[in-house]
Amino acid sequence: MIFIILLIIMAVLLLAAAVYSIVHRDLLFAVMGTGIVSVVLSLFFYLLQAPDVALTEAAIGIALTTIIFIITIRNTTRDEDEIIDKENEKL
Amino acid sequence: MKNVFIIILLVVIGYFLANTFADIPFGENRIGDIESSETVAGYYLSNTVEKSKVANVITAIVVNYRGLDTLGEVTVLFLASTGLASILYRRKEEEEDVERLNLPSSRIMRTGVRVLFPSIVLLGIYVFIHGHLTPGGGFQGGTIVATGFLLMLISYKGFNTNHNRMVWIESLAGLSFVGIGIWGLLSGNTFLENSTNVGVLNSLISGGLIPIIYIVVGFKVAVELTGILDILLKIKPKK
Amino acid sequence: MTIILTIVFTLMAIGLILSMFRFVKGPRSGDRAMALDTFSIIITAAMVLLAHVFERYIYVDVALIYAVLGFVGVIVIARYIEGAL
Amino acid sequence: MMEILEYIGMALILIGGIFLFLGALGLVRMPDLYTRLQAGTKASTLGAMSTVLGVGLLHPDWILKILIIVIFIGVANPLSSHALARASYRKGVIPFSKNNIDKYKKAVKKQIKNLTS
Repeated sequence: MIFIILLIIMAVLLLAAAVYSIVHRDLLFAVMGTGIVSVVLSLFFYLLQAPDVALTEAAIGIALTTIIFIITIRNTTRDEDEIIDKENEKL
Repeated sequence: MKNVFIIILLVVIGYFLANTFADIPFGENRIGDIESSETVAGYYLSNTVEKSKVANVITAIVVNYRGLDTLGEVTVLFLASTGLASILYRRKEEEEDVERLNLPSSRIMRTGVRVLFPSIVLLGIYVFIHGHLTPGGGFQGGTIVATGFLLMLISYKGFNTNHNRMVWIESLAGLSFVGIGIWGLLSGNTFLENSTNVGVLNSLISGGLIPIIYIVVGFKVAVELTGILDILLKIKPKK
Repeated sequence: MTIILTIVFTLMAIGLILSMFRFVKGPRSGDRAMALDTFSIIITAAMVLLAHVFERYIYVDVALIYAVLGFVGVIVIARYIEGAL
Repeated sequence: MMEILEYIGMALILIGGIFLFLGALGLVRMPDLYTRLQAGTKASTLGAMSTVLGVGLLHPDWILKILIIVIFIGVANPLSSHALARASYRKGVIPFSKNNIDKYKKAVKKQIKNLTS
Protein backbone atom coordinates (compact mmCIF):
# COMPACT_ATOMS: atom_id res chain seq x y z
CA MET A 1 0.00 0.00 0.00
CA ILE A 2 2.71 2.47 1.02
CA PHE A 3 4.52 1.41 -2.15
CA ILE A 4 1.62 2.47 -4.36
CA ILE A 5 1.19 5.78 -2.49
CA LEU A 6 4.91 6.48 -2.96
CA LEU A 7 4.63 5.75 -6.67
CA ILE A 8 1.67 8.12 -7.01
CA ILE A 9 3.42 10.92 -5.11
CA MET A 10 6.52 10.51 -7.25
CA ALA A 11 4.50 10.54 -10.45
CA VAL A 12 2.86 13.81 -9.39
CA LEU A 13 6.27 15.32 -8.56
CA LEU A 14 7.64 14.16 -11.92
CA LEU A 15 4.78 15.76 -13.81
CA ALA A 16 5.03 18.97 -11.79
CA ALA A 17 8.75 19.32 -12.50
CA ALA A 18 8.29 18.53 -16.19
CA VAL A 19 5.48 21.07 -16.61
CA TYR A 20 7.52 23.63 -14.68
CA SER A 21 10.53 23.14 -16.90
CA ILE A 22 8.40 23.51 -20.03
CA VAL A 23 6.46 26.56 -18.88
CA HIS A 24 9.14 28.67 -17.19
CA ARG A 25 10.76 31.40 -19.28
CA ASP A 26 14.06 31.55 -17.43
CA LEU A 27 16.41 29.02 -19.01
CA LEU A 28 18.44 28.24 -15.88
CA PHE A 29 15.31 27.32 -13.92
CA ALA A 30 14.11 25.16 -16.78
CA VAL A 31 17.41 23.28 -16.71
CA MET A 32 17.05 22.72 -12.96
CA GLY A 33 13.56 21.40 -13.69
CA THR A 34 14.98 18.80 -16.06
CA GLY A 35 17.46 17.90 -13.32
CA ILE A 36 14.60 17.18 -10.91
CA VAL A 37 12.80 15.20 -13.61
CA SER A 38 15.77 12.92 -14.05
CA VAL A 39 16.28 12.56 -10.28
CA VAL A 40 12.71 11.37 -9.78
CA LEU A 41 12.79 9.26 -12.94
CA SER A 42 15.88 7.50 -11.66
CA LEU A 43 14.11 6.63 -8.40
CA PHE A 44 11.22 5.33 -10.51
CA PHE A 45 13.48 2.97 -12.43
CA TYR A 46 15.04 1.90 -9.13
CA LEU A 47 11.63 1.11 -7.61
CA LEU A 48 10.71 -0.92 -10.68
CA GLN A 49 13.90 -2.97 -10.09
CA ALA A 50 15.91 -1.86 -13.11
CA PRO A 51 19.19 -0.74 -11.52
CA ASP A 52 21.06 -0.61 -14.83
CA VAL A 53 18.69 1.95 -16.28
CA ALA A 54 18.61 3.87 -12.99
CA LEU A 55 22.40 4.07 -13.03
CA THR A 56 22.44 5.35 -16.60
CA GLU A 57 19.79 7.94 -15.83
CA ALA A 58 21.76 9.06 -12.76
CA ALA A 59 25.07 9.35 -14.58
CA ILE A 60 23.80 10.99 -17.75
CA GLY A 61 20.59 12.78 -16.76
CA ILE A 62 21.67 14.44 -13.55
CA ALA A 63 25.31 15.19 -14.09
CA LEU A 64 26.17 15.40 -17.76
CA THR A 65 23.03 16.84 -19.35
CA THR A 66 22.65 19.52 -16.69
CA ILE A 67 26.30 20.52 -16.97
CA ILE A 68 26.29 20.73 -20.76
CA PHE A 69 23.05 22.76 -20.74
CA ILE A 70 24.45 25.21 -18.18
CA ILE A 71 27.67 25.67 -20.11
CA THR A 72 25.57 26.32 -23.20
CA ILE A 73 23.52 28.93 -21.31
CA ARG A 74 26.75 30.58 -20.24
CA ASN A 75 27.87 30.77 -23.85
CA THR A 76 24.56 32.29 -24.97
CA THR A 77 22.33 34.59 -22.90
CA ARG A 78 20.09 34.59 -19.85
CA ASP A 79 18.90 37.68 -17.93
CA GLU A 80 19.18 37.30 -14.19
CA ASP A 81 20.47 40.64 -12.97
CA GLU A 82 17.08 42.26 -13.43
CA ILE A 83 15.41 39.61 -11.27
CA ILE A 84 17.93 40.12 -8.45
CA ASP A 85 17.50 43.90 -8.51
CA LYS A 86 13.73 43.56 -8.35
CA GLU A 87 13.94 41.21 -5.37
CA ASN A 88 16.34 43.47 -3.51
CA GLU A 89 14.03 46.41 -3.94
CA LYS A 90 11.22 44.41 -2.38
CA LEU A 91 13.19 43.55 0.78
CA MET B 1 4.54 23.96 -58.62
CA LYS B 2 6.82 23.33 -55.66
CA ASN B 3 3.88 22.78 -53.31
CA VAL B 4 2.29 20.27 -55.68
CA PHE B 5 5.55 18.34 -55.80
CA ILE B 6 5.73 18.30 -52.00
CA ILE B 7 2.15 17.05 -51.74
CA ILE B 8 2.80 14.26 -54.25
CA LEU B 9 5.93 13.24 -52.35
CA LEU B 10 4.05 13.20 -49.02
CA VAL B 11 1.24 11.10 -50.52
CA VAL B 12 3.72 8.54 -51.86
CA ILE B 13 5.58 8.33 -48.54
CA GLY B 14 2.31 8.11 -46.62
CA TYR B 15 1.06 5.30 -48.85
CA PHE B 16 4.13 3.18 -48.26
CA LEU B 17 4.15 3.93 -44.53
CA ALA B 18 0.48 2.93 -44.23
CA ASN B 19 1.19 -0.29 -46.12
CA THR B 20 4.08 -1.09 -43.81
CA PHE B 21 2.17 -0.38 -40.62
CA ALA B 22 -0.82 -2.39 -41.81
CA ASP B 23 1.32 -5.53 -41.74
CA ILE B 24 2.22 -5.17 -38.08
CA PRO B 25 -0.23 -7.06 -35.86
CA PHE B 26 -1.36 -4.95 -32.92
CA GLY B 27 -2.49 -6.34 -29.63
CA GLU B 28 -0.65 -9.63 -29.97
CA ASN B 29 2.02 -10.88 -27.63
CA ARG B 30 4.86 -10.99 -30.11
CA ILE B 31 7.60 -11.42 -27.52
CA GLY B 32 6.15 -14.73 -26.45
CA ASP B 33 6.62 -16.57 -23.22
CA ILE B 34 9.78 -15.40 -21.50
CA GLU B 35 10.35 -18.69 -19.71
CA SER B 36 10.39 -20.88 -22.84
CA SER B 37 13.77 -20.99 -24.50
CA GLU B 38 12.37 -20.76 -28.02
CA THR B 39 11.88 -16.98 -27.97
CA VAL B 40 14.78 -14.53 -28.07
CA ALA B 41 14.32 -13.24 -24.50
CA GLY B 42 14.04 -16.76 -23.16
CA TYR B 43 17.18 -17.78 -25.05
CA TYR B 44 19.12 -14.87 -23.55
CA LEU B 45 17.87 -15.52 -20.03
CA SER B 46 18.50 -19.26 -20.05
CA ASN B 47 21.75 -19.49 -22.01
CA THR B 48 23.77 -16.45 -20.93
CA VAL B 49 24.74 -17.57 -17.46
CA GLU B 50 25.77 -21.06 -18.54
CA LYS B 51 27.50 -20.28 -21.82
CA SER B 52 29.37 -17.04 -21.31
CA LYS B 53 29.65 -17.00 -17.50
CA VAL B 54 28.30 -13.46 -17.03
CA ALA B 55 26.32 -12.61 -13.92
CA ASN B 56 24.70 -9.49 -15.42
CA VAL B 57 22.57 -10.57 -18.37
CA ILE B 58 22.08 -6.99 -19.61
CA THR B 59 25.83 -6.63 -20.06
CA ALA B 60 25.94 -9.82 -22.11
CA ILE B 61 23.13 -8.56 -24.34
CA VAL B 62 24.70 -5.13 -24.82
CA VAL B 63 28.25 -6.24 -25.43
CA ASN B 64 28.04 -9.80 -26.70
CA TYR B 65 24.82 -10.46 -28.58
CA ARG B 66 24.34 -6.86 -29.73
CA GLY B 67 28.02 -5.93 -29.78
CA LEU B 68 27.84 -4.39 -33.23
CA ASP B 69 25.26 -1.88 -31.92
CA THR B 70 27.65 -0.85 -29.16
CA LEU B 71 30.34 -0.27 -31.77
CA GLY B 72 27.89 1.96 -33.62
CA GLU B 73 27.07 3.94 -30.46
CA VAL B 74 30.74 4.52 -29.73
CA THR B 75 31.21 5.67 -33.32
CA VAL B 76 28.34 8.16 -32.97
CA LEU B 77 29.90 9.59 -29.82
CA PHE B 78 33.27 9.80 -31.57
CA LEU B 79 31.71 11.65 -34.52
CA ALA B 80 29.96 14.11 -32.19
CA SER B 81 33.18 14.84 -30.33
CA THR B 82 35.15 15.23 -33.56
CA GLY B 83 32.55 17.53 -35.09
CA LEU B 84 32.45 19.73 -32.00
CA ALA B 85 36.24 19.93 -31.94
CA SER B 86 36.47 20.81 -35.62
CA ILE B 87 33.90 23.60 -35.24
CA LEU B 88 35.02 25.13 -31.97
CA TYR B 89 38.72 24.43 -31.74
CA ARG B 90 39.57 27.25 -34.16
CA ARG B 91 38.67 29.91 -31.58
CA LYS B 92 41.88 29.23 -29.73
CA GLU B 93 44.10 30.51 -32.53
CA GLU B 94 42.24 33.80 -32.89
CA GLU B 95 42.58 34.80 -29.26
CA GLU B 96 46.00 34.24 -27.84
CA ASP B 97 45.40 33.39 -24.19
CA VAL B 98 42.13 31.58 -23.60
CA GLU B 99 41.13 31.91 -19.93
CA ARG B 100 38.80 29.21 -18.76
CA LEU B 101 37.76 30.79 -15.45
CA ASN B 102 36.95 34.40 -14.70
CA LEU B 103 37.16 34.16 -10.92
CA PRO B 104 39.29 31.78 -8.86
CA SER B 105 37.38 29.36 -6.68
CA SER B 106 37.62 29.43 -2.91
CA ARG B 107 40.17 27.47 -0.92
CA ILE B 108 37.50 25.23 0.63
CA MET B 109 36.31 24.17 -2.78
CA ARG B 110 39.82 23.58 -4.09
CA THR B 111 40.69 21.37 -1.11
CA GLY B 112 37.42 19.44 -1.33
CA VAL B 113 37.80 18.87 -5.04
CA ARG B 114 41.39 17.73 -4.55
CA VAL B 115 40.10 15.13 -2.10
CA LEU B 116 37.15 14.10 -4.27
CA PHE B 117 38.82 13.97 -7.70
CA PRO B 118 40.87 10.76 -7.25
CA SER B 119 38.00 8.99 -5.57
CA ILE B 120 35.54 9.92 -8.33
CA VAL B 121 37.95 8.72 -11.01
CA LEU B 122 38.53 5.53 -9.03
CA LEU B 123 34.77 5.01 -8.71
CA GLY B 124 34.34 5.39 -12.47
CA ILE B 125 37.09 2.87 -13.13
CA TYR B 126 35.44 0.51 -10.64
CA VAL B 127 32.13 0.85 -12.46
CA PHE B 128 33.52 -0.06 -15.85
CA ILE B 129 35.81 -2.82 -14.65
CA HIS B 130 32.94 -4.49 -12.76
CA GLY B 131 30.53 -3.99 -15.65
CA HIS B 132 29.79 -7.70 -15.97
CA LEU B 133 29.07 -8.17 -12.25
CA THR B 134 27.23 -5.07 -11.06
CA PRO B 135 24.91 -2.57 -12.78
CA GLY B 136 26.68 -0.09 -15.00
CA GLY B 137 29.37 -0.47 -17.57
CA GLY B 138 31.50 1.38 -20.02
CA PHE B 139 29.25 4.33 -20.77
CA GLN B 140 28.31 5.05 -17.17
CA GLY B 141 31.85 4.64 -15.88
CA GLY B 142 33.21 6.90 -18.60
CA THR B 143 30.64 9.55 -17.73
CA ILE B 144 31.64 9.44 -14.07
CA VAL B 145 35.33 9.82 -14.92
CA ALA B 146 34.52 12.78 -17.18
CA THR B 147 32.53 14.37 -14.34
CA GLY B 148 35.57 14.12 -12.08
CA PHE B 149 37.70 15.86 -14.69
CA LEU B 150 35.03 18.56 -15.04
CA LEU B 151 35.23 19.26 -11.29
CA MET B 152 38.97 19.74 -11.65
CA LEU B 153 38.49 21.96 -14.72
CA ILE B 154 36.03 24.33 -13.06
CA SER B 155 37.91 24.76 -9.80
CA TYR B 156 41.61 24.94 -10.76
CA LYS B 157 42.93 27.52 -13.16
CA GLY B 158 46.15 25.74 -14.00
CA PHE B 159 44.65 22.32 -14.67
CA ASN B 160 44.93 21.44 -18.35
CA THR B 161 44.21 18.33 -20.32
CA ASN B 162 46.80 17.02 -22.72
CA HIS B 163 45.15 16.84 -26.13
CA ASN B 164 47.81 14.71 -27.78
CA ARG B 165 47.60 12.06 -25.10
CA MET B 166 43.80 12.09 -25.26
CA VAL B 167 43.80 11.56 -29.01
CA TRP B 168 46.21 8.66 -28.59
CA ILE B 169 44.10 6.97 -25.89
CA GLU B 170 40.95 7.39 -27.94
CA SER B 171 42.49 5.96 -31.10
CA LEU B 172 44.01 3.02 -29.27
CA ALA B 173 40.70 2.23 -27.56
CA GLY B 174 38.76 2.34 -30.84
CA LEU B 175 41.37 0.24 -32.61
CA SER B 176 41.38 -2.41 -29.92
CA PHE B 177 37.55 -2.63 -30.00
CA VAL B 178 37.63 -3.31 -33.74
CA GLY B 179 40.65 -5.55 -33.28
CA ILE B 180 38.82 -7.74 -30.78
CA GLY B 181 35.98 -8.07 -33.28
CA ILE B 182 38.31 -9.02 -36.12
CA TRP B 183 40.12 -11.48 -33.87
CA GLY B 184 36.78 -13.26 -33.49
CA LEU B 185 36.56 -13.44 -37.30
CA LEU B 186 40.12 -14.74 -37.60
CA SER B 187 39.56 -17.54 -35.09
CA GLY B 188 36.80 -18.94 -37.24
CA ASN B 189 33.69 -17.42 -35.61
CA THR B 190 31.57 -14.35 -36.26
CA PHE B 191 32.46 -10.70 -35.61
CA LEU B 192 32.78 -10.01 -31.85
CA GLU B 193 32.09 -13.65 -31.02
CA ASN B 194 32.75 -14.41 -27.36
CA SER B 195 35.01 -17.35 -28.09
CA THR B 196 37.06 -17.62 -24.90
CA ASN B 197 35.19 -18.89 -21.89
CA VAL B 198 37.54 -18.29 -19.02
CA GLY B 199 36.91 -17.93 -15.32
CA VAL B 200 34.16 -18.86 -12.93
CA LEU B 201 30.79 -17.19 -12.55
CA ASN B 202 30.61 -14.15 -10.23
CA SER B 203 34.35 -13.53 -10.09
CA LEU B 204 36.27 -10.62 -11.57
CA ILE B 205 37.88 -12.68 -14.33
CA SER B 206 34.88 -14.20 -16.07
CA GLY B 207 32.86 -13.71 -19.19
CA GLY B 208 35.66 -13.97 -21.73
CA LEU B 209 35.87 -10.86 -23.87
CA ILE B 210 33.07 -8.86 -22.22
CA PRO B 211 35.12 -7.13 -19.46
CA ILE B 212 37.87 -6.24 -21.95
CA ILE B 213 35.38 -4.63 -24.33
CA TYR B 214 33.78 -2.69 -21.48
CA ILE B 215 37.15 -1.40 -20.26
CA VAL B 216 37.96 -0.23 -23.78
CA VAL B 217 34.56 1.47 -24.13
CA GLY B 218 35.00 3.11 -20.73
CA PHE B 219 38.34 4.67 -21.68
CA LYS B 220 36.97 5.86 -25.01
CA VAL B 221 33.82 7.47 -23.54
CA ALA B 222 35.74 9.12 -20.69
CA VAL B 223 38.28 10.69 -23.03
CA GLU B 224 35.67 11.87 -25.53
CA LEU B 225 33.40 13.47 -22.93
CA THR B 226 36.34 15.15 -21.21
CA GLY B 227 37.39 16.58 -24.55
CA ILE B 228 33.86 17.89 -25.25
CA LEU B 229 33.61 19.57 -21.83
CA ASP B 230 37.07 21.07 -22.13
CA ILE B 231 36.34 22.55 -25.55
CA LEU B 232 32.97 23.92 -24.39
CA LEU B 233 34.51 25.54 -21.32
CA LYS B 234 37.18 27.30 -23.36
CA ILE B 235 34.73 29.38 -25.42
CA LYS B 236 34.63 33.00 -24.33
CA PRO B 237 31.08 34.07 -23.45
CA LYS B 238 29.70 37.12 -25.22
CA LYS B 239 29.55 40.16 -23.00
CA MET C 1 10.21 -3.03 12.12
CA THR C 2 7.89 -2.53 9.15
CA ILE C 3 6.06 0.31 10.88
CA ILE C 4 9.34 2.22 11.28
CA LEU C 5 10.12 1.79 7.58
CA THR C 6 6.62 3.02 6.71
CA ILE C 7 7.06 6.09 8.91
CA VAL C 8 10.45 6.88 7.41
CA PHE C 9 9.23 6.53 3.83
CA THR C 10 6.26 8.77 4.60
CA LEU C 11 8.56 11.40 6.11
CA MET C 12 10.79 11.22 3.03
CA ALA C 13 7.81 11.64 0.70
CA ILE C 14 6.63 14.69 2.67
CA GLY C 15 10.18 16.05 2.50
CA LEU C 16 10.21 15.60 -1.26
CA ILE C 17 6.91 17.47 -1.57
CA LEU C 18 8.16 20.31 0.66
CA SER C 19 11.38 20.75 -1.31
CA MET C 20 9.38 20.64 -4.55
CA PHE C 21 7.29 23.49 -3.11
CA ARG C 22 10.43 25.48 -2.42
CA PHE C 23 11.68 24.68 -5.91
CA VAL C 24 8.55 26.01 -7.55
CA LYS C 25 8.20 29.05 -5.29
CA GLY C 26 11.78 30.03 -4.42
CA PRO C 27 12.41 33.54 -5.66
CA ARG C 28 16.07 33.23 -6.64
CA SER C 29 18.22 30.69 -8.36
CA GLY C 30 20.03 29.88 -5.11
CA ASP C 31 16.82 28.67 -3.50
CA ARG C 32 16.04 26.45 -6.42
CA ALA C 33 19.54 24.97 -6.51
CA MET C 34 19.24 24.29 -2.78
CA ALA C 35 15.94 22.51 -3.36
CA LEU C 36 17.61 20.38 -6.05
CA ASP C 37 20.38 19.48 -3.61
CA THR C 38 17.93 18.47 -0.89
CA PHE C 39 15.98 16.46 -3.43
CA SER C 40 18.99 14.46 -4.48
CA ILE C 41 20.18 13.81 -0.93
CA ILE C 42 16.76 12.58 0.22
CA ILE C 43 16.63 10.28 -2.78
CA THR C 44 20.13 8.94 -2.01
CA ALA C 45 19.00 7.96 1.48
CA ALA C 46 15.80 6.46 0.07
CA MET C 47 17.79 4.34 -2.39
CA VAL C 48 19.95 2.83 0.36
CA LEU C 49 16.83 2.13 2.40
CA LEU C 50 15.14 0.51 -0.62
CA ALA C 51 18.21 -1.69 -1.10
CA HIS C 52 17.51 -2.93 2.43
CA VAL C 53 13.84 -3.49 1.56
CA PHE C 54 14.68 -5.44 -1.62
CA GLU C 55 17.56 -7.27 0.17
CA ARG C 56 19.95 -6.78 -2.77
CA TYR C 57 23.57 -5.81 -2.18
CA ILE C 58 24.07 -4.75 -5.79
CA TYR C 59 21.53 -1.94 -5.49
CA VAL C 60 23.81 -0.05 -3.10
CA ASP C 61 26.03 0.73 -6.09
CA VAL C 62 23.38 2.98 -7.59
CA ALA C 63 23.10 4.96 -4.36
CA LEU C 64 26.89 5.27 -4.24
CA ILE C 65 27.01 6.81 -7.70
CA TYR C 66 24.07 9.03 -6.79
CA ALA C 67 25.87 10.35 -3.71
CA VAL C 68 28.84 11.26 -5.89
CA LEU C 69 27.08 12.78 -8.86
CA GLY C 70 24.17 14.57 -7.20
CA PHE C 71 26.30 17.46 -6.05
CA VAL C 72 28.29 18.07 -9.23
CA GLY C 73 25.34 19.70 -10.96
CA VAL C 74 24.75 21.97 -7.96
CA ILE C 75 28.39 23.05 -7.93
CA VAL C 76 28.27 23.87 -11.63
CA ILE C 77 25.07 25.88 -11.08
CA ALA C 78 26.75 27.73 -8.21
CA ARG C 79 29.80 28.56 -10.32
CA TYR C 80 27.49 29.81 -13.06
CA ILE C 81 25.52 32.03 -10.65
CA GLU C 82 28.79 33.44 -9.39
CA GLY C 83 29.70 34.38 -12.95
CA ALA C 84 32.96 32.48 -12.68
CA LEU C 85 32.43 29.63 -15.07
CA MET D 1 24.21 -9.39 19.64
CA MET D 2 22.53 -9.23 16.25
CA GLU D 3 19.26 -8.09 17.78
CA ILE D 4 20.93 -5.19 19.56
CA LEU D 5 22.54 -4.13 16.28
CA GLU D 6 19.15 -4.31 14.58
CA TYR D 7 17.52 -2.15 17.22
CA ILE D 8 20.29 0.44 16.99
CA GLY D 9 20.08 0.40 13.19
CA MET D 10 16.32 0.90 13.20
CA ALA D 11 16.67 3.78 15.68
CA LEU D 12 19.29 5.39 13.42
CA ILE D 13 17.01 5.01 10.41
CA LEU D 14 14.13 6.64 12.28
CA ILE D 15 16.35 9.53 13.43
CA GLY D 16 17.60 9.96 9.89
CA GLY D 17 14.09 10.10 8.48
CA ILE D 18 13.05 12.69 11.04
CA PHE D 19 16.09 14.85 10.28
CA LEU D 20 15.54 14.61 6.52
CA PHE D 21 11.97 15.77 7.05
CA LEU D 22 13.13 18.62 9.33
CA GLY D 23 15.64 19.73 6.72
CA ALA D 24 12.96 19.94 4.06
CA LEU D 25 10.65 21.73 6.50
CA GLY D 26 13.37 24.27 7.23
CA LEU D 27 13.74 24.79 3.51
CA VAL D 28 10.14 25.96 3.41
CA ARG D 29 9.86 27.81 6.71
CA MET D 30 13.09 29.85 6.86
CA PRO D 31 12.93 33.50 5.82
CA ASP D 32 15.89 34.03 3.49
CA LEU D 33 18.39 32.16 1.36
CA TYR D 34 21.24 31.76 3.82
CA THR D 35 19.12 30.37 6.64
CA ARG D 36 17.49 28.04 4.14
CA LEU D 37 20.92 26.87 3.04
CA GLN D 38 21.85 26.19 6.64
CA ALA D 39 18.71 24.19 7.34
CA GLY D 40 18.79 22.29 4.09
CA THR D 41 22.43 21.31 4.40
CA LYS D 42 23.08 20.53 8.05
CA ALA D 43 19.86 18.69 8.80
CA SER D 44 19.70 16.73 5.58
CA THR D 45 23.38 15.76 5.72
CA LEU D 46 22.93 14.39 9.24
CA GLY D 47 19.72 12.66 8.21
CA ALA D 48 21.18 10.98 5.16
CA MET D 49 24.34 9.86 6.99
CA SER D 50 22.31 8.47 9.86
CA THR D 51 19.90 6.57 7.59
CA VAL D 52 22.74 5.08 5.55
CA LEU D 53 24.66 4.06 8.69
CA GLY D 54 21.49 2.46 10.07
CA VAL D 55 21.18 0.28 6.97
CA GLY D 56 24.85 -0.60 7.39
CA LEU D 57 24.19 -1.80 10.93
CA LEU D 58 21.26 -3.92 9.74
CA HIS D 59 23.49 -5.67 7.18
CA PRO D 60 27.02 -5.92 8.63
CA ASP D 61 28.47 -7.37 5.41
CA TRP D 62 27.59 -4.24 3.41
CA ILE D 63 29.54 -1.97 5.72
CA LEU D 64 32.39 -1.09 3.32
CA LYS D 65 30.28 0.50 0.60
CA ILE D 66 28.05 2.10 3.23
CA LEU D 67 31.08 3.79 4.81
CA ILE D 68 32.18 5.04 1.39
CA ILE D 69 28.72 6.53 0.83
CA VAL D 70 28.81 8.21 4.26
CA ILE D 71 32.22 9.75 3.55
CA PHE D 72 31.09 10.98 0.13
CA ILE D 73 27.96 12.59 1.56
CA GLY D 74 29.97 14.17 4.36
CA VAL D 75 32.45 15.75 1.94
CA ALA D 76 30.24 16.59 -1.00
CA ASN D 77 27.11 18.11 0.50
CA PRO D 78 28.75 20.89 2.58
CA LEU D 79 30.96 21.66 -0.43
CA SER D 80 28.02 22.33 -2.72
CA SER D 81 26.27 24.37 -0.03
CA HIS D 82 29.40 26.48 0.50
CA ALA D 83 29.69 27.13 -3.22
CA LEU D 84 26.03 28.17 -3.38
CA ALA D 85 26.29 30.56 -0.41
CA ARG D 86 29.43 32.18 -1.78
CA ALA D 87 27.96 32.57 -5.25
CA SER D 88 24.74 34.12 -3.96
CA TYR D 89 26.60 36.58 -1.77
CA ARG D 90 28.86 37.65 -4.60
CA LYS D 91 25.83 38.03 -6.83
CA GLY D 92 24.34 40.52 -4.37
CA VAL D 93 21.65 38.66 -2.45
CA ILE D 94 21.11 40.59 0.78
CA PRO D 95 20.81 38.61 4.06
CA PHE D 96 17.65 38.75 6.16
CA SER D 97 17.31 42.28 7.53
CA LYS D 98 16.62 41.38 11.18
CA ASN D 99 20.15 40.17 11.87
CA ASN D 100 22.52 43.05 11.31
CA ILE D 101 25.70 40.97 11.53
CA ASP D 102 27.48 40.70 8.19
CA LYS D 103 31.13 39.83 8.71
CA TYR D 104 31.67 38.52 5.21
CA LYS D 105 31.26 41.94 3.60
CA LYS D 106 34.71 43.23 4.58
CA ALA D 107 36.47 40.11 3.36
CA VAL D 108 34.72 40.24 0.00
CA LYS D 109 35.58 43.91 -0.42
CA LYS D 110 39.23 43.23 0.32
CA GLN D 111 39.32 40.31 -2.13
CA ILE D 112 37.69 42.35 -4.88
CA LYS D 113 40.17 45.17 -4.30
CA ASN D 114 43.03 42.69 -4.55
CA LEU D 115 41.61 41.29 -7.76
CA THR D 116 41.19 44.63 -9.48
CA SER D 117 44.51 46.17 -8.44
